[in-house]
Amino acid sequence: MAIAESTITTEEDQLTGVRERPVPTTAAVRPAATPGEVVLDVHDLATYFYTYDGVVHALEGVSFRVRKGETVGLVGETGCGKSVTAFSITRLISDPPGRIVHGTIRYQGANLLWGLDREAKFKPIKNSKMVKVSRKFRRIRAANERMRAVRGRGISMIFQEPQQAMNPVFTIWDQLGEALYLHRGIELLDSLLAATPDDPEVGPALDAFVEAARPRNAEQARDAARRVAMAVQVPSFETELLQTLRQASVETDFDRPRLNSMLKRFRLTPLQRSWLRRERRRLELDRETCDIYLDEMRDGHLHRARKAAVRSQRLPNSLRRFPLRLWGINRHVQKPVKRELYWQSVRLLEGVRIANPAQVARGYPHELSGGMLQRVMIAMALSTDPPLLLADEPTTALDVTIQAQILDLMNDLKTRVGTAIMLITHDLAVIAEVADRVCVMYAGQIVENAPVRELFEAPLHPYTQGLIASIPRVDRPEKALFSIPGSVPNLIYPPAGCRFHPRCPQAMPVCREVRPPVTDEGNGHQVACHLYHGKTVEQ
Amino acid sequence: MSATGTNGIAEEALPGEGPPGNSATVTASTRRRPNPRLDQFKRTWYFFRRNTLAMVGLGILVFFVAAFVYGLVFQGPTTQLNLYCATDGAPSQSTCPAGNISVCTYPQGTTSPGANCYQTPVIDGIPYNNFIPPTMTTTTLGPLPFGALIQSGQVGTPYFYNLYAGLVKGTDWSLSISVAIVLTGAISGLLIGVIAGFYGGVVDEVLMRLTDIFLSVPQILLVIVVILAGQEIGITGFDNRILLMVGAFIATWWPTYARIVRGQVLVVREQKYVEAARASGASGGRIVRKHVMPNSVYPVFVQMSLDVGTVPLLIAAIVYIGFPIFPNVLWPEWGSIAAESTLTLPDILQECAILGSGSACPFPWWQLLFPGMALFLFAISVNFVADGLRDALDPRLRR
Amino acid sequence: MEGGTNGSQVVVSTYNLRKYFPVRGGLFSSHIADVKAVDGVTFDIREGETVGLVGESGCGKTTVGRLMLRLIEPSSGHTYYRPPADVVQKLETDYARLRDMPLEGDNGTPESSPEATAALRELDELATSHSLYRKSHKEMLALRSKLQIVFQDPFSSLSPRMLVRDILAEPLEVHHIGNRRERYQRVAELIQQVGLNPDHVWRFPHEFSGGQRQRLAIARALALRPEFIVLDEPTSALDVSVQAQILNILKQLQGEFHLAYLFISHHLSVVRAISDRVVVMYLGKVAEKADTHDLFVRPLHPYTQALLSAIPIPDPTLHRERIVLSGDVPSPVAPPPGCRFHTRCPAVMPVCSKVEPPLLEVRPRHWVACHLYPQGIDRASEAAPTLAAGSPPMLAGAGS
Amino acid sequence: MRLWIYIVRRLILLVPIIIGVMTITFALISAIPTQQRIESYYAPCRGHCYQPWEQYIPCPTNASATCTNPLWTKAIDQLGLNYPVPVQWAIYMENALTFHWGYTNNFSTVVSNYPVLRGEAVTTVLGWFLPYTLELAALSLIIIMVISLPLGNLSAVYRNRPVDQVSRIMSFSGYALPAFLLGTLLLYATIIVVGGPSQVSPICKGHFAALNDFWGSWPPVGCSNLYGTTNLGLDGYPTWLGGGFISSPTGFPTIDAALHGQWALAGDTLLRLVLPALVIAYGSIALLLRFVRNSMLEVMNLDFVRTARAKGLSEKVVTRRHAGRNSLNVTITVLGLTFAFFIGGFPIIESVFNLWGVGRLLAFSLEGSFDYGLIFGSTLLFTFLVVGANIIVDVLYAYLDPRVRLG
Repeated sequence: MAIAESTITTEEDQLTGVRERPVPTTAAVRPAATPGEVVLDVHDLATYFYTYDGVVHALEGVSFRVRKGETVGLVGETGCGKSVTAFSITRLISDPPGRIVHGTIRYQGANLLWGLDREAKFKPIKNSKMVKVSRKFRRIRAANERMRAVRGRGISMIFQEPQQAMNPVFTIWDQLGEALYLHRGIELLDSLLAATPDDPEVGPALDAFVEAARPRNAEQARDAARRVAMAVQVPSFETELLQTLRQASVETDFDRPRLNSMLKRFRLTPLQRSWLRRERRRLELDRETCDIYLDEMRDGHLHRARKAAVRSQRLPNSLRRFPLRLWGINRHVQKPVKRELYWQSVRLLEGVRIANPAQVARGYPHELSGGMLQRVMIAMALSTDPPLLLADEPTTALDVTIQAQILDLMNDLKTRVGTAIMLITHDLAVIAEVADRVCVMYAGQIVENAPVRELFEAPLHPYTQGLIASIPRVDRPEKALFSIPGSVPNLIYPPAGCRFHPRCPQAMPVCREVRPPVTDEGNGHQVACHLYHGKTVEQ
Repeated sequence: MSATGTNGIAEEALPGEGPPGNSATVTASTRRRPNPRLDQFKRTWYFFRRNTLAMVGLGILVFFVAAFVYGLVFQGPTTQLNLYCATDGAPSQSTCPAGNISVCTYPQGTTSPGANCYQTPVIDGIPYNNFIPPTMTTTTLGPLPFGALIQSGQVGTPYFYNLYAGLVKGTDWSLSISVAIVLTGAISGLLIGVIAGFYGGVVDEVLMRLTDIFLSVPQILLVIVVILAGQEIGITGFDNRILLMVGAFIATWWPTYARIVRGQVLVVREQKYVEAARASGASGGRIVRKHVMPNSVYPVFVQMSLDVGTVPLLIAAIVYIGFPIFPNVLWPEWGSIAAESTLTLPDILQECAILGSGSACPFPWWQLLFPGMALFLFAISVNFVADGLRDALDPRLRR
Repeated sequence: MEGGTNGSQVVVSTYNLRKYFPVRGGLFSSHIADVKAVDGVTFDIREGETVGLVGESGCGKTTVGRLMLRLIEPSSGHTYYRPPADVVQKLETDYARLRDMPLEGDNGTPESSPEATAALRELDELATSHSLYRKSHKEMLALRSKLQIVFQDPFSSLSPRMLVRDILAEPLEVHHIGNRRERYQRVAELIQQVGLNPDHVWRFPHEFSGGQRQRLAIARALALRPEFIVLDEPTSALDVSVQAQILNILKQLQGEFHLAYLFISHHLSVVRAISDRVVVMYLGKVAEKADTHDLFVRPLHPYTQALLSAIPIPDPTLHRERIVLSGDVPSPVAPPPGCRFHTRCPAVMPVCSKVEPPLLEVRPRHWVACHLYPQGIDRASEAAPTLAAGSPPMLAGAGS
Repeated sequence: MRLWIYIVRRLILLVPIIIGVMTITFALISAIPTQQRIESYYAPCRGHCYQPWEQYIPCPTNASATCTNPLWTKAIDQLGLNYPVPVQWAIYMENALTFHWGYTNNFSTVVSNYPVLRGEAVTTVLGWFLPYTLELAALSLIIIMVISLPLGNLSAVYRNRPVDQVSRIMSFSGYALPAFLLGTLLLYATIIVVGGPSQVSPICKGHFAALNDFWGSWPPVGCSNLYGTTNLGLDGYPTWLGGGFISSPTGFPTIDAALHGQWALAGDTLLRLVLPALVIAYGSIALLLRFVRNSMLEVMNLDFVRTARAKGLSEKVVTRRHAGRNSLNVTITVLGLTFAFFIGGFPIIESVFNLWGVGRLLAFSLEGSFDYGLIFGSTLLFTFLVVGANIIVDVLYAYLDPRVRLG
C-alpha cells in the first residue's frame, strides 16, 4: 500500500509516472562500493580475431576489477568489445578465429590465462596485415578443460537472447538439472543416500500435512511440508509436496496412500544405491580434478602426479559403473537421481518467482516467453552460488516491463546471494539503475572507469559525455538530441593513438599519435584521455 | 563518414592484399568505381582462388572443357570412333579399307597376324559387329598414352577401339548430355520453385506435393521406366532415345531444384527489401525478377555444378545394370565405357583362367582405369569447384 | 476526431482498423483461432506531424503501420488518404452515432437497427469512394508514391545484390519517372539529402554501417516525394549515438518537406523526443492517445503509467519506485475478456474483466480506454453499478 | 497427444504422394503394348503353372479388335483395357493397392533362366527377394549412421585438422566414385586376397560368374544357381532364400539360419553382406558427412552450446549431448530426403556382388526381353519403401525435436 501511494498519486505531483526525489540514503538502497575482496582482476587483456580480411583488434589492453558484492557495468556501443570481454574472461571466444593475445585474468588468485603464450604462435605474413596463427590444439584443449574448474561454479553467465541460449531439444529441468548435478551433484547424491523415508517421524508429519492440506491452509501446509522434508532429510521433498498439492485438483486425491507412493522414490534398491555411490565417486573425482586445475592456474605449474592419481582411479570406477549403464538397467538406477533433479529444478524456479514451476520445468524452451526463459537462465546461473555473475545484455531482447522484472530479480538475488555481477549492456540507463561502478568501452578499450554517480554527474571522457548527452530521456522533454558524428571505426585498422580521436570534438594533435594513459582523477574515477593529467594508473 | 561494417568482427575489408571491394580506405575517397559488379566478381574470385582444392578442380575442369572442344572441333560431331585394326604387332590402319569402320581379327593361336578385316554393318550411324566370330583374346597393349591402342572390348565380341579416342569422344557426349539435363532441370526447377515459394497457398501446396511425388521415385528407376515406356510407344531411333533419356532425367531432376529454390524464396520473400519494393508499388513480376530471383539463385548454381558431375555416374549405373540406353554397349560415353569395362572384366579374367592355365594373363587395367578416371576426375573436380563456389559466394562460411 | 494541430489538413486517418491473422492447427490445419493483432484502432495524422505509436512487442504496432500503407489487407476498418473535410465530418458523425448504439457481440458490431444500418451504409459508401482498401490496383500505384515506409532492420531492408544506385532508383523506375539519367541525378540528390557522399551510390549495401543503411532506407522512402512515411522502429537496431543522428535527420527532413510521420517504437524515450502526439497500444487495442507532453506528464492509463515507470532513467541520483507489472503479455490469440490489461493491471476492478472500456476523451485531446475514469463511462456504469458507487478513480489498491 | 496429430497429418499428406506415384507408374504402364500387358497381368493359374502361354494369347497385338479368342477377350476385360482411361486408372489403383501387381512374364529372360518364377504373382516373387534387400539395407543404414555421425561430428569439432581432411576426402570421393566402380574394385581386391582367378571354377559362366564362389549366391553351392535350373526348394522357395531348410519362417536368410540354429551359416550370410553394405553406404555417407559436419558447425556456433560450455560441462558432453543431439535432427532429415538415392543404389550393388535381392531381380528383368510385371512391380515396391522410410523419418524427427512435436 505504501508503494502504491508513492507511485500513483493525484495529477498535481504526478510527473511522468515517475516520482523524483532526492536519494535519502544511497547506501541503504545500494551497497556503497567499499573496497572489498577482489573477485576478478583483468589486466591488459587483448583479444584479436584472425579473419581472412585481417586481424580484428577487438580488445586492446582492457583492465578492470570486480570486487565482492559489487555490480560493475560494462557499457559501450555495438562492436566495442563488451561481449568479447565477457567471453574472454570465461574463455568462450570461438577459436578460431578469435584468440586472446595477452593479458592476465585473475579469478580469486588463479590466472585463467595461464599458459596462454604456449597455445599459439603468430607469424606475420609479409606485405600484408595478415598474421599466420599456428595453434597448438592440444594446449588449447587443455586450457579449455582447465576452465571447467571456473565456469559454472566460479563464474556464471547469462546471455542476451534467452530463446537462443537454451537448448531447444531438452526440457527446462533437464538443462537446469544438468548444471545442478555437475556442481552440486555430490550433495544431491548424499542427501538421497541419507534419506530416511521410513523414519518414525515421517508418518505423523505426513498426517499433519494431510490435515493442513485438506482445508488448503497454505501457511500450515508449508510448515507441515517443511517438517516432512526435515524428517525425510531431503529438502526438495517440501517443494514436491507443495507443488503436488497445488496441482491436486480434487481434495480427495491427496491422501496418505498417494503421499506414501511419493515417498517411494527415497526407498532405493541395492542397485540404485550402488549406482549412487559410484556416481558419487565419479563426481568426487571430477571435483578433485577441477581443484587440481584451479591449483595449477594459481601456482603456475602442472600438478602431474596429482592428476595421474585421479586418473588412475577414474578408469576402475567407470568400469564398475559400466554394467549399470547398460540399456535396461540405466533407467532404473538413474530414476531417483532424475526425480530429485527435477524437484530441485522446480525449487530453483520457485526461487526466481516463476508462477507454476512444476509445469514450467517439464516444458521446452520454445514454450516459454523471453522473460520466463531469462528467469530460467538466472536460476541456472545462480544455482551454484557463484562468486561472480557475468550478465551479457540480459534484458536487451526483452520488453521494458519485463526488463524491469528481470532487473528487480537480479538486484534481489544479488543482495540475497552476495554475488558480484558484471553487467554488460549498451543501455546507460540500465547501468544507472543497477550498477555500482561503470566501465565505458570504446573500440575495444576502456576509456573511463568510475563509480556510477561520479560518472553520470561528471563524465570526463568526451565519448562518455557524448554518449550520455545522446540518450533521449523519458523524464524530460528534449530540446535537440546530441549525436556523436561518424561511426565506430573498423577494428582491423583501428585509429592510431586514441581510438576515439576521429570522432572526438576536442581532439588534439597528440591524440592522433599517442595512446592516452589511464589516469586517476580522484573519487575512484579513472579516465584514458589526453585532456586529463592526473596520476597515471599503473597498467 | 566512414564505410565500416556493423561491428568490427564481421567487417570484411582489406585493401591491396585482401579481397578487393569494400575496403576501409575507401572511406573518404572520391574515387569513382565504374563497375562495382566486377569488384564483386573479383571478390568472389579472390576467395575462390584461395581455395586450393577448388583451383585444382577448376584446372581439371578446364582440361575436360579443352577435350570437349577438341572432340568437337577436330573430330567433328559426326565422326565415328577410330577403329583400328588390331594385330599383335603395331597398330595400323593401312590394312583396313579407308573410310570403313572395320575390325580385324585373327585366328586364335596363330602367331602371325592374319590381317583379315571384316566389314562392319553401320546402322543408324553405329557400327554393329556382333556377328564377327569370337576368336580374340586381349593381349595387345600398345605404348601409352596417345596414339596407341588402349583397347576395350568384350572377349565374346572382338571389338576393339582406341580407348583414348573413345574417351575424347565421350567428353562430348557426357558433357553435353549432363549439361543439357542439369540446365533444363535447373531452369524448370527454378521457375517452379519461385512460383511455389512466391505465390504460396494452394499453388505452393500442389507444386510441392508434385515434387514430393517425383522425389519419392528412385531416380534410376524412373529413368529406366520412362525410357522403357517411351520405347514401347514408338520412340525409337538413336536421337529420339537420347532425347527420351534426357527428358527422363529432367523429370527426375527438377524437384531437387524446386525444393532448394522454394526454400530460398520463402526466406527472401519475408525480407524487408521485398516489402519495401511492394511499398513503392512494384508489381509481383518485378519483385520476382529484381529481388527474389537474384537473391535465391546462388544455391542453384552450386547445386548445378554438383549435379553436372553426377549425371555421367547415373548413366553409367543404368548401363551397368544392363539396361541399353545407348544402342551399342560401346557407345562412346564415359559412363557407358566404364560400365562396359567393368562388365567385361570378369569374362576376361575367366577367359584368362581357362586359356592361360596359370600362364601370365595381363590384367587389363586400362579398361578400368581410364574410363573410371574420367568419370571420377570429372565428378570430383566439379565437386571441388562447387564447394569452392559455395564458400566464395557465402560469406558466412568464410572464416 | 482529434483536434488538429494548427488546423492543418489530415494526411492519413484510420477508422476502426482490425487485422486478424488466422491460426491453423489440428489434424487438417483448419482455421482454429485468430491472432487479433490489431483490433479496432482509430487515429489520424496531420500534415507535418509526427504521431508516435508505442507498445510492447506483439501489441500490433507494426501491423498497424503495414495496414496503413496497405502492405497487407485489413480484416475490417478503413484508412483514408487525405480525406476531404466533408468526408471527415461525415465519418466522425457516423462513427459517433455507431458508438452510442448498443453493442452486439464482443467485437463491437452494432445491432441491426435502421439507424445503424443507415450509418453503416453511409460509411460503406464513403469507404467505397475514399478508402485506401477499395482503391483499384492502378489508383493504388499512384498513391504508393505518397505513402512510404522505413523499416526497423537496416540489414534486411536493402537488397544485398543491388547497387545503392539501383536501390534508390527503383521506386522511380516503378513509377516510370524520368529517364535513366534523370533518375540517377535524383539519386545523387537524395543521397546528399540524407547526409551521404554521392560516391556511395557505387556500393553495395553491405559496405555500409547500420546508421548509414538506415539513411539509405530513408533516402529510398524520400525518392517519390511522399507526404506520409511510416517509420517502423527506425532506430531500435542502432546505437544511441547513431540513433540521435537518424532522429535529427528525420526531424530536419520533416521540416524541409512538410512530411507526416507515423513513428512506431517500443522505446518511449525516443518517442518523446520526436513525436507530437502519442498512441499507446496494448494487445491490439489503443490504451491511451494524447499529445506527447500531456501523455508523459499525466499518463492516465495504468498501463502507460507502468510502461513509463519501467523505463530506466540514466540518472543514478534519481530514485523512484517502479510499478513492476507481473507476468507476461497475454497471447493475442485469446486476449483476456473485458479490458485486455486487467490480468496485469495493478488497479484492477471487478468490472475490468467483464466490460471492455471504450476509448473516451477524458480530457481535452486525451483519450483513454480505462474504467478508472468514470467521466468517460456512460454505458459501462450501467453494466457495472458497483463502479459508480465504488472507490474513487485513483489507483487504489495498487500493489507493486 | 500432439505427436499423434502430427503423425496422422504426415500420413494424410502421404496419400496424394502415393496416388501421384502410382499415377506415374500407370501412365508409363499404359505405354506398354497390350500383349505384353496381358502377359504381365493375366495368369490363368496361380502358383507353379507350367502351362504353355501360347494357349491363350494367339491373337497378335495389332489385331486385338477383331480377336475372338475368349481368353484374350477375358484378359482384356479383366485388365479393363476396353474401358476409358479413368476407369483403367481406377482398376490399376485398386490392383496396386490390394497388391495385385500382376504375374511374371513367361518369355522374359529372367523367367526363362529361373523357371521357378514362371507364372508367379509379382508380389510373391518380390516377397521372396525382399528380405535379402531389407537385410542389406538395414546393415548399410547401420554402417551409415555408425560412420557418418561420429566422423561428421569429429570433423566439425576438429575443423581443418586431419580428421576433417579424411572425412572431406571420403565425402568427395563418395560423390565422385560410382558404386559399381567401387564395388568392382573391392571385388578384385577380395579376389587378390582370397584367391586369384585361376581358382575360379570354369563351370560358372555368366554375369560375374568368375567371382561366384565367394560372393555368389547362398548357400555356397558353386554357380549352379546362376543360370542353372535346379534351385527350387521343396516348398517352392528358391534355394538361395531358404533352400536346405524345411521352412523359412521369416524369409530373412540370416534370421532363418539363426532360427534353425545354423549359426555358422548365419554368420557366413552376414559376412557376405558386409562388403556390399559398405559400398552402398559409401555414397550416402559422402552425402551425410557434409551435412552432419555443416549442421554440427552451425550448431556449435549457436548460443546454447556456449551456454552449455559456460555451465562448466566438459567439451565431450557439450559436443555429444548438446550439439550432437541437435545435429542428429538434420541428419535424420537428410537421410529421409536421400533415401530414394540410397534405394536407387540397390540394383547396382546387388548386381555387382551377385546378391539376390529385389534390385538384382530388377536388373535381371531388364535384360534381354523385359519382364514388365517385375519391372513395374519393383519400381512400385521401391517407391513404397521410400515413402515408408519417410514416414519413419517424420516420426523420428518429431520424437527427437520437441519443436516439431509440440509446435
